[in-house]
Amino acid sequence: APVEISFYYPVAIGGPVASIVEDLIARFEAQYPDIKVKPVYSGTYPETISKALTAYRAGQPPEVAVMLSTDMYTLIDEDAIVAFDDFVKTDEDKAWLDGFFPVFMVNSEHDGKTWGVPFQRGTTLFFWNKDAFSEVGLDPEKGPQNWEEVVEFATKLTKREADGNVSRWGMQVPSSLTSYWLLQGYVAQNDGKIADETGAQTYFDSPEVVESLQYWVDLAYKHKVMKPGVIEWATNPKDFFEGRAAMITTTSGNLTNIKTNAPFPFGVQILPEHKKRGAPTSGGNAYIFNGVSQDKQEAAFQFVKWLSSPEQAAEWSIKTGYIAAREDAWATDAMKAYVAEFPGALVPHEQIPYMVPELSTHENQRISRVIDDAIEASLTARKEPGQALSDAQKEADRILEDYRD
Amino acid sequence: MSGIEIASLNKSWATFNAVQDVSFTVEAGTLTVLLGPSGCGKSTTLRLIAGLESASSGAIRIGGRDVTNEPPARRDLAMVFQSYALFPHLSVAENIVFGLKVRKVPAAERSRRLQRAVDILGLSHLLDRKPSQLSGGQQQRVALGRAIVAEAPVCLMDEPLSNLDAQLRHEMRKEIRSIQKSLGMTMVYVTHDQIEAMSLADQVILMRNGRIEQKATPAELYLRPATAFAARFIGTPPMNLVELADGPDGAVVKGANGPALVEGEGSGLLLGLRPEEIRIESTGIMSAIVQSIDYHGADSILECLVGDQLLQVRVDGVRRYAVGDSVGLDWKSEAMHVFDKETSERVERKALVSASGAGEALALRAVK
Amino acid sequence: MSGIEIASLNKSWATFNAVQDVSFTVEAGTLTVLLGPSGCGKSTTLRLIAGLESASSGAIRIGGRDVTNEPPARRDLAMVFQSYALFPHLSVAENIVFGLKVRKVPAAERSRRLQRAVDILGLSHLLDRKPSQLSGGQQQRVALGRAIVAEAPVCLMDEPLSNLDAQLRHEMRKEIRSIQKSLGMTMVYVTHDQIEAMSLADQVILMRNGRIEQKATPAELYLRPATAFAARFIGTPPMNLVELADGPDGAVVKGANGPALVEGEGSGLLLGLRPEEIRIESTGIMSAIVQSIDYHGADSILECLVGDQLLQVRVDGVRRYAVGDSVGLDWKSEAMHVFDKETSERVERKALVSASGAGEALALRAVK
Amino acid sequence: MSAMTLSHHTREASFWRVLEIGACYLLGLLWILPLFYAVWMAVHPPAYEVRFELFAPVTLQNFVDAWNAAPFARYFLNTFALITTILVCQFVVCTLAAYAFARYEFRGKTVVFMLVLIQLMIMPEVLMVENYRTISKLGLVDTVVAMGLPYMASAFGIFLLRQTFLTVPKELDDAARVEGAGPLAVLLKVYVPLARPIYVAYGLVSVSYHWNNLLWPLVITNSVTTRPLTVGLQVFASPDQGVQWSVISAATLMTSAPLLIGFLLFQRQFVQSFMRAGIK
Amino acid sequence: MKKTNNMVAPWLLLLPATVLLAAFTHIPAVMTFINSFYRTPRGNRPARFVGLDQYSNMLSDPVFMAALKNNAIYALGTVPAAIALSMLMAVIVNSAIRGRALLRMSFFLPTVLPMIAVANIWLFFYTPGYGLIDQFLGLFGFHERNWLGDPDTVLGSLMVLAIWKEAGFFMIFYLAALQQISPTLSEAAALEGASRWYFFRRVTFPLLMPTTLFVMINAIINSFRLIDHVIVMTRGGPDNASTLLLYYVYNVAFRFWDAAYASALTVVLLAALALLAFVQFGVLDRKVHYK
Ligand SMILES: Nc1ncnc2c1ncn2[C@@H]1O[C@H](COP(=O)(O)OP(=O)(O)OP(=O)(O)O)[C@@H](O)[C@H]1O
Ligand SMILES: Nc1ncnc2c1ncn2[C@@H]1O[C@H](COP(=O)(O)OP(=O)(O)OP(=O)(O)O)[C@@H](O)[C@H]1O
Ligand SMILES: O=P(O)(O)OC[C@H](O)CO
Ligand SMILES: [Mg+2]
Ligand SMILES: [Mg+2]
Repeated sequence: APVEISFYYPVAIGGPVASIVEDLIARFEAQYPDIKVKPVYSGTYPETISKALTAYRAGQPPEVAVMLSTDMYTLIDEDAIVAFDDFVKTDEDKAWLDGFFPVFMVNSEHDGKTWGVPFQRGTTLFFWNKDAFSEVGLDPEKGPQNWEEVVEFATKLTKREADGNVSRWGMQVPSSLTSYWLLQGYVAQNDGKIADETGAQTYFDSPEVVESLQYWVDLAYKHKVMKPGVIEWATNPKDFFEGRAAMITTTSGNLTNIKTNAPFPFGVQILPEHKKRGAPTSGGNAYIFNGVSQDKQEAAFQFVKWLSSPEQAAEWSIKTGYIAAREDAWATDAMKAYVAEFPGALVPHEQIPYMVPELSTHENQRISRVIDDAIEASLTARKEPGQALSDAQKEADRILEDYRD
Repeated sequence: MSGIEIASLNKSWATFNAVQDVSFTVEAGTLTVLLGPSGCGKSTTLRLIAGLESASSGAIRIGGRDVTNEPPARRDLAMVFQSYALFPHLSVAENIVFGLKVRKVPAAERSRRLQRAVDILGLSHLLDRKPSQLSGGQQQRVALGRAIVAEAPVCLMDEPLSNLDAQLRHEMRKEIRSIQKSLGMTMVYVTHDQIEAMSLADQVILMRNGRIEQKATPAELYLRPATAFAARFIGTPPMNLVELADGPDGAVVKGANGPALVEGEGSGLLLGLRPEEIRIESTGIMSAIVQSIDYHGADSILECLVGDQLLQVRVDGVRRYAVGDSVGLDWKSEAMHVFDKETSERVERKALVSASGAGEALALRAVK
Repeated sequence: MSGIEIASLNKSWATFNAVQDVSFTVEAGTLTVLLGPSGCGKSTTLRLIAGLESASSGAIRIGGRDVTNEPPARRDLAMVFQSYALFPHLSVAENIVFGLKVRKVPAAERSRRLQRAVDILGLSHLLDRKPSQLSGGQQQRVALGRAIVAEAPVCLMDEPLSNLDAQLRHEMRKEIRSIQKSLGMTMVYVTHDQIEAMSLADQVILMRNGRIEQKATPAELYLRPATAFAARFIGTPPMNLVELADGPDGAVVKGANGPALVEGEGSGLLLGLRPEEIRIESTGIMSAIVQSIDYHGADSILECLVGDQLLQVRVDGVRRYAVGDSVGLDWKSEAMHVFDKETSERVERKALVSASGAGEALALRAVK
Repeated sequence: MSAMTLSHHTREASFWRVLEIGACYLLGLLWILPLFYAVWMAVHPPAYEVRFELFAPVTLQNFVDAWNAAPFARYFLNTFALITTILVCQFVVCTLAAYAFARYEFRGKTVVFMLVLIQLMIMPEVLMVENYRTISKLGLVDTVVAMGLPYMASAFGIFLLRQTFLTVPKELDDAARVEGAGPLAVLLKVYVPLARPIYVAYGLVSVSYHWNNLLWPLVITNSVTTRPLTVGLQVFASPDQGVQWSVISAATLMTSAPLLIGFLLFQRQFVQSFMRAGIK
Repeated sequence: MKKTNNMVAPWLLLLPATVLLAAFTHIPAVMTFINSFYRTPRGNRPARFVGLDQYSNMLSDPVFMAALKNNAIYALGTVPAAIALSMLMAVIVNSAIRGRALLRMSFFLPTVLPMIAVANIWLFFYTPGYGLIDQFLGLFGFHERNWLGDPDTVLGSLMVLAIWKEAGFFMIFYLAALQQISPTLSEAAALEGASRWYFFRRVTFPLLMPTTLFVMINAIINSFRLIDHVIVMTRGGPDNASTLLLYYVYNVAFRFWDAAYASALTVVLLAALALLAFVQFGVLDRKVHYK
C-alpha cells in the first residue's frame, strides 16, 4: 500500500494556490506511485502553525507543513520537527540541498543541521509612481538610489493642500505588521545587524539599528514626507494606487498586484542603499514533522525534495510570484521565458546578492513583538528611537537568557 | 362638564363586528351601566370610549369635544380594566398612585388620595405587596383604587367588582356611587350583575350581539322591557315567557284551559310574567301543578306546570309545597308583558284579568 | 371513589399566614363550596389541594391516598383558575383539549368531549380564536371548558363564573352541577356568590382570615349560622344585628321600648334578623320608622329605625311606603338568632314572641 | 406602545415627532451604510472602491474571482450540515438545562449555574489543544460532529433560555401541571412555544456565530469535504500583498448571502413569531 | 419517594449539558489552571513547577498592564453604549413607525456578517484620507486622520466597530422582551396620561431588567472575548495601544507558544470576569425577577 502523508500549506497570496498545489501533487503522485499526499489548506501562516502544533501536541501531526522560516527555532524548541540531514543520503540529495541560495538557508539551519527547506520565499522591493515623478519634474525612469535621494525625492513628491491637509505623501513604509522586517532592510543598508545566527542574541540597541530607525522616524517627523503614525500594511498598496503615496516599499509578493491594479505606469527596483545595499528575506520553509513513522518521514522527504527541485521551484515561482530559492531554477526554460515577458520578475533576483536573513530567534514571535512595539512606539512619537530600542533589547535579553549557553 | 356622546359607533375585527351602530349619550355627572350577555361588546365599547381601540366608524364626543381620534391620554379619563392591568413590578401603593405621579400631583396630595382610597378598599395592610402576592379580589381592588384616586371627570369601569363577595361588593358599590356623585364624575360602568346595574345606574344600556337592545332607566327596564330579550335578561330567575293562543274572549295560555288574559288574538304572542310577581294563592287566576322546588336560601323557586308550559315562581323561604301539589297562581294585571313572538318586540295589549288573591303583593307601582 | 380529606392544613408566606389549621372532608361525589371574603384563603386552599403550593404543614388525602407531596399531575384532578390561565399561543379548541392531549386521550374521544363542552359553553363559533381575541366572559368559559372535558374524578373551580351574566351563570351552574353529579365528580368550588354557594353546595365551608368559620349544609348555614360573622356573610342585604339590653321580662332591643324578645338577660348579646324575614304588617312585634328606601328591581330594601338602631327590611317590588312612614315589623320566632357580642358565637335562647301578622310569610321550615 | 397610540401621534405630526422619526431613520441609515458600501465595492471594479460615480461600470467579476478562490459550493454544503447539527443539539441540550435552572429548586443549583456561566467567559480557542486531544481520542478528527461538539452545551443558550423561562407566567405552568402534564410535557407544550421568539433569536445568533466561526473548524478539520465556508473566506484575509476590498466584499456578501437572504425572506415570519408568542 | 424524584429530575435534565460542558470546558479549564503553576514544557525542557511565578511575572509585564487598561476602557466604552443603543433600537423597531421592517433589518444585519470580513471592510473605512470616515468627515472640513495608526484613536475606532456590530444583536433580545409585556399595561399607562418617556422609564425599563441583566453580562463578556477585529485591524498596535486581554492571551498561547503563561493570564481573566458577572448576577438576578 502506498504511504500516505499530509501536507499543510498556508495561503498568503492571491491566486488559485489550492489548485496549483493540487496540480503539483498530482504530478508528484504520478512519479512516485507509492506515496500519496493529502494537501490540507491551513489558513494564514499563523493559523498554519497553530493548527500544526495543536495537532502535534494532540499526537496527530502532519508529515509536512509549510511554515514561516522564522518559526524554525520555535519548532525546534517544541521538538516538533526533524532535521533533513538524516534523509540526505545520496550525492544527488546533497547536490539538491546545496543548490539553495545560502542566504535563504540561514533561517533553515541551526546547530549545523538543516531543519527546513526554502519553499515560498520573498523580499522587499521599492516602487514608485512614474506620473508623480513627471509631475514634480523627476526622471520617471529612475528611482532614488540612496537614503538621501529618497528624502529629496519624497520632499518634492509630498503635496500639501492650502488647508494643510496632505493629499500625497512622498514616501510610505508600512509598519503595522512585522515592521522589524522593514527595519531590517534599513539596518542592512546601514551595515548593521539586528541579530546573530544563534537565534539567542539580538542587537536592537546597536548604533546601526538606532540610526536606521531614526532615519525611518525622521521621514515622518523631521522631513514630514511620510504619514505619521503606524501605516497599515494592507492599505499601503492601495494608497499607492490612489496616488496618496508616491513611493512605497512593500513585499515582492505585491508585484503582480501592483502590476494589475496601478492605474499609472510604475517603477520597481531593489531597495535604495546607504552604506551599502541590503534587504531581508521572508516567507516559508517546508518542514518535516517529528512524531510520525520513519517511512512517512522518508516519503515526506521525497515529496519536499521533489517540490523544491528546479522545475517545480520555477513553476511555483512563476505561478505565485515567490522567489525561486535556487539558482538552477532561474536557469530553466520556463523561468527564462517568464522573465523575458515580465522583466519586473527579475528585480527580486537582482537583490539576492544583498539579502540578509530575516530576524529569527528562539521565541521568535515574542522577540519580534518586542521589536515591533519599539518601532511602533517610535513611529507614533511615544518614545525616542534610542530609548525604544534599548528597552526592547532589555526585554529581548530577558526572554533569550534561557537560550544562551 | 364632561358628558359623553356616542354616535353610530362601529368596531369590527377582520372577521367579526363587535360593536354595531351604537349610539347613546351619558349626561355629565351621571352613571350609565352597560349590561349584556358575555361577548356582546361591552368591553369593546368601553375601550372605544377610552381610545384604546380605534373605531371603524362613528364618533365619540366627551365634554362636547370630538375625541374620536384623540389618544387615550388626551381624553382625561380613568379606567378599571376587566383584567386589572396591574404593573407587576410595582407595589400596591405604587400601582395606585402611578397615574398621579404621571400627572405630577404633589406628593402630599398623592398620599392623601392614596390613603383615602386604600381605606375605602380595605387595602391598607397590603400597600407594599406586589400584585403577584395578592388574592384575586385584592388585585381587583387595587385596579379600582387606581381609578378612584385619579378623580378624573370621566371614569370607565369594566366589571370592577366581579371577584368580590356580596358584602364587600355591596360596600364598594355604595362607595363608587358616592364618589361618583360627590365628584360629579361621568361614569360608564360595565357589569354582568343586574343588582349592581339596577342599584347604581341612572341609565342602563342593554347590549346584545354588538347592538343596543334597550336604553332606559333601571325601573323602566324592569317594568317595561322593550323586547323579550330585555325582559328575560333582567331578573333572576328570568321572566317566564309563555306562548299565547287565540281564545274565545281573548288570548289564552296555549295548551291550558285558563281564562282569557289579554284582549285580542293570542297566537304569535308571548306572555311575560316575572317569577317574583306570581303569587301562590288558594284561588288564583290559573291553576298549576308543582313540578320541582329549588331552595335558594332566602327564597325558593317553584317550577309549576300550566297547560304544557312551565312557569317559575319565586316564593319566600321554604314553603310547605311538595312536588305534585296543585296550586293557584295569581298576579296583578300590571305584571303581564306581551311580546311579539316573531320580532320579540313589546306589544301593548289591554289586560283582562287582575289579581284575585287577598294579598296586596303587587301594589300600585311607584317609581321612586 | 375520590373523596378529599384535609387535615390541619397550614400555608404561610414569609410574612403572612394565608391558611391556618384548616381541616375538612369532601365526600366522594359531592360538591363543597369554599366561601368567604376576599383574601380569606380560598384560592390558596384550592391551590394546596391541587398541589400547586406546598403546604407548610398538614396533610391532604385524595381518594384515601396521601398526596401531600405528590406533584399536581399525579393527583388526577382538573382545575379552573381564577385568572383563567389560558395558553396565549393556543386556540380555544387547543386550550380546551390541552389536558386530553397530554393524557393521550384518543383523537375521536377528544373531539367528542370538546364538542360537548363547547356546546354547553356556547363557544362553538370561537374555536379558532386565540385567547387574546376573546371577551372576558368567553375566556372564563374556555377555562371552564378545560376542566369539563377533563372528566377528572376531582375537580377544583376557582370562581369559574365570576365574569358571566346572571342568565349564563345560572345555566352554567346547572350544567356544572349536572356534570358533577352524572360523572360522580368530587368538586371543590370557590365562589363569592352566595346564591351559587347555596344552590350548588352539598357542603359549604365558610372561611375568614385563613380559618374555617363554619362547615355546614347551605340550609344550616342560612338557618343556624354559627357566628355573627357567618350570619352576616350569608344573605343580601346581610342579617341585621341589633344590640339587646336587659329588660324586665327578658332581653329587649336596646334603646327601643319594645317587648321582651328572648328569655334571660340581654346585655352583651346581639339579635340577628334577616331583612327578608321581617315583614311589614299594620300590627307587628315592634314599630319602626322608614328611614330610606332602596329600589332593587324585583324588591326594595327599607331601612327602618327601631329605637336607635337601624334595621333593613326587604319587601317585594316597590311598595307604597314613603320615608317617614311609621310601620309595624313582624317576624316568626324562628327568624331570631342570638349571638354573643364578645365571642360572636351563637347563643341558644328561648324566643318570647311570635309573628302577630295575618300573613303566613314564614311558614314552618322544612328542609327540602 | 400599542399600534394605535402611535398612529394618533403620527396624525399629529408635531415638530418633535418629525424630528424623532427623522432621527430614527438616520440611525437606521447609519447602521446599514457599511453594508451598502460593501455592496458598492463588490459590484464595481477595484478602481471605484473610493470613487462614487453613479455610472461606474457594474461588474460581477469580483464575485467570480471570489467564487473561484476556493471550493465554495462544497463549503456551503458543509456549513449547512454543521449549522443544522449544532442548532438541533443546542436547542435540545440548552432547553433541558435551562428548564432545570428556571423551574426546579435543588441543592447545588447556584453552583452548577455559575459553572455554566463560566463557559460564557472562556474563549473556546484557549482550550483548543485539550479539546483537540479529546476529539482525537474519540476518533472524530475531521468530522462535522467534531466542529460542533464543544459548542453544543452553549452557556449562552442556557442562560438566555433560563431568563426567558423565568418570565413565563406561573399560572400557565400551574394550569398545565394540573392538566396532568409532566415536567417534559409542560416544557414542550408551554415553555417552548411561549419562548419561540427567543428560539428564533437564539437560532439566528447561533447560526451567524457558527457560520462565521473559523479557528476551531480550521484546526479540527483537514478535508474539503468537512470544512466550512469561513475557511474559504480566509483565503482573502491574508494581507501580505494588500487587501483587495472589492473581492473581500464580494466574498463576504457571497458567503453571508444565505444568511442575508434567509433573514430577508423570513423577516416576516421572524417578526410574526415575536408578535404571536406575546402574552396577549 | 417524591422527594428523591424531585432531586433526580433536574439532574437528568442537566445531564447532557453538564457532560458536554465538563468534557469541553471544565476539565480543559482545570488543566489550564494547573498548567499555570508550571513552566511551559518545550521539547527538550520538561515542565517545571514554578508556583506563582507566572502570576508575579504578570505584574511586571507592561503589555499585560496595557491590555488590562485598554480592556477596561473598551468595556466601559462599549457596554453602556451598546446597551443603550440596542434598547433604543428595540423600542424604535417595536413602535408603529413606518418602514420598521427596513429599520429592523438595518440594525440587525451587521450581526449576521462574519467579524473577520466586516473588520476587513472597516479597515478600509478607517483608511486615512480616502476611507469612508475621512471622506465623510472631510465634508465637514475635518483633516484626515490616521485612525488606526494613532495610539490616541485606535481603541476608540475599534469600539465604534464593536458597538456597530453588537447593538443589533442585543436589540433582538430587547425586542423579544418588549413583546412579552402585556399591552394592557401600556394601555393603562396611556390612559393615565403617561408620556412615552415616562412609561418607558417607569414600566418598560423595569420590566426589561431581566433582559438588561442578560445583555449586560453578555456585553461585558463579549468585551473581553471578541477579538477578531483586533486581529484583523490592528494586531494590538500601535505599541499595544489596542491590545485587549484576550488578544494578548491569544498571542501568548498561539504565537509565543507559552502555554503556562497563557494559562495564568486566562485564569486571571476568568477570575475577573467571573467576579464581575457573579456580582452582577448575585445582586441583580434577585431584584429583576418580580414574578
Ligand atoms: N405570594 C404571596 N405572598 C404573600 N401573601 C400572599 C401571597 N399570595 C397570596 N397572599 C395572601 O394570602 C391571602 C389569601 O389569598 P387567596 O388568594 O387564597 O385569597 P382568596 O380567598 O382566594 O381571595 P379572593 O376571593 O380575593 O380571590 C391573601 O390575603 C393574599 O394577600
Ligand atoms: N381581537 C379580537 N378579534 C376578534 N374578535 C374579538 C377580538 N376581541 C374581542 N372580540 C370579540 O368581540 C366581542 C365583544 O367582546 P367584548 O370584550 O366587548 O365583550 P364583553 O361584552 O365585554 O363580554 P364579557 O362580559 O364576556 O367580558 C366578543 O364576541 C369577542 O369574542
Ligand atoms: O509576504 P511574504 O510571504 O513574503 O512574508 C511576509 C514576511 O514573512 C513577514 O515577516
Ligand atoms: Mg368584557
Ligand atoms: Mg382567590
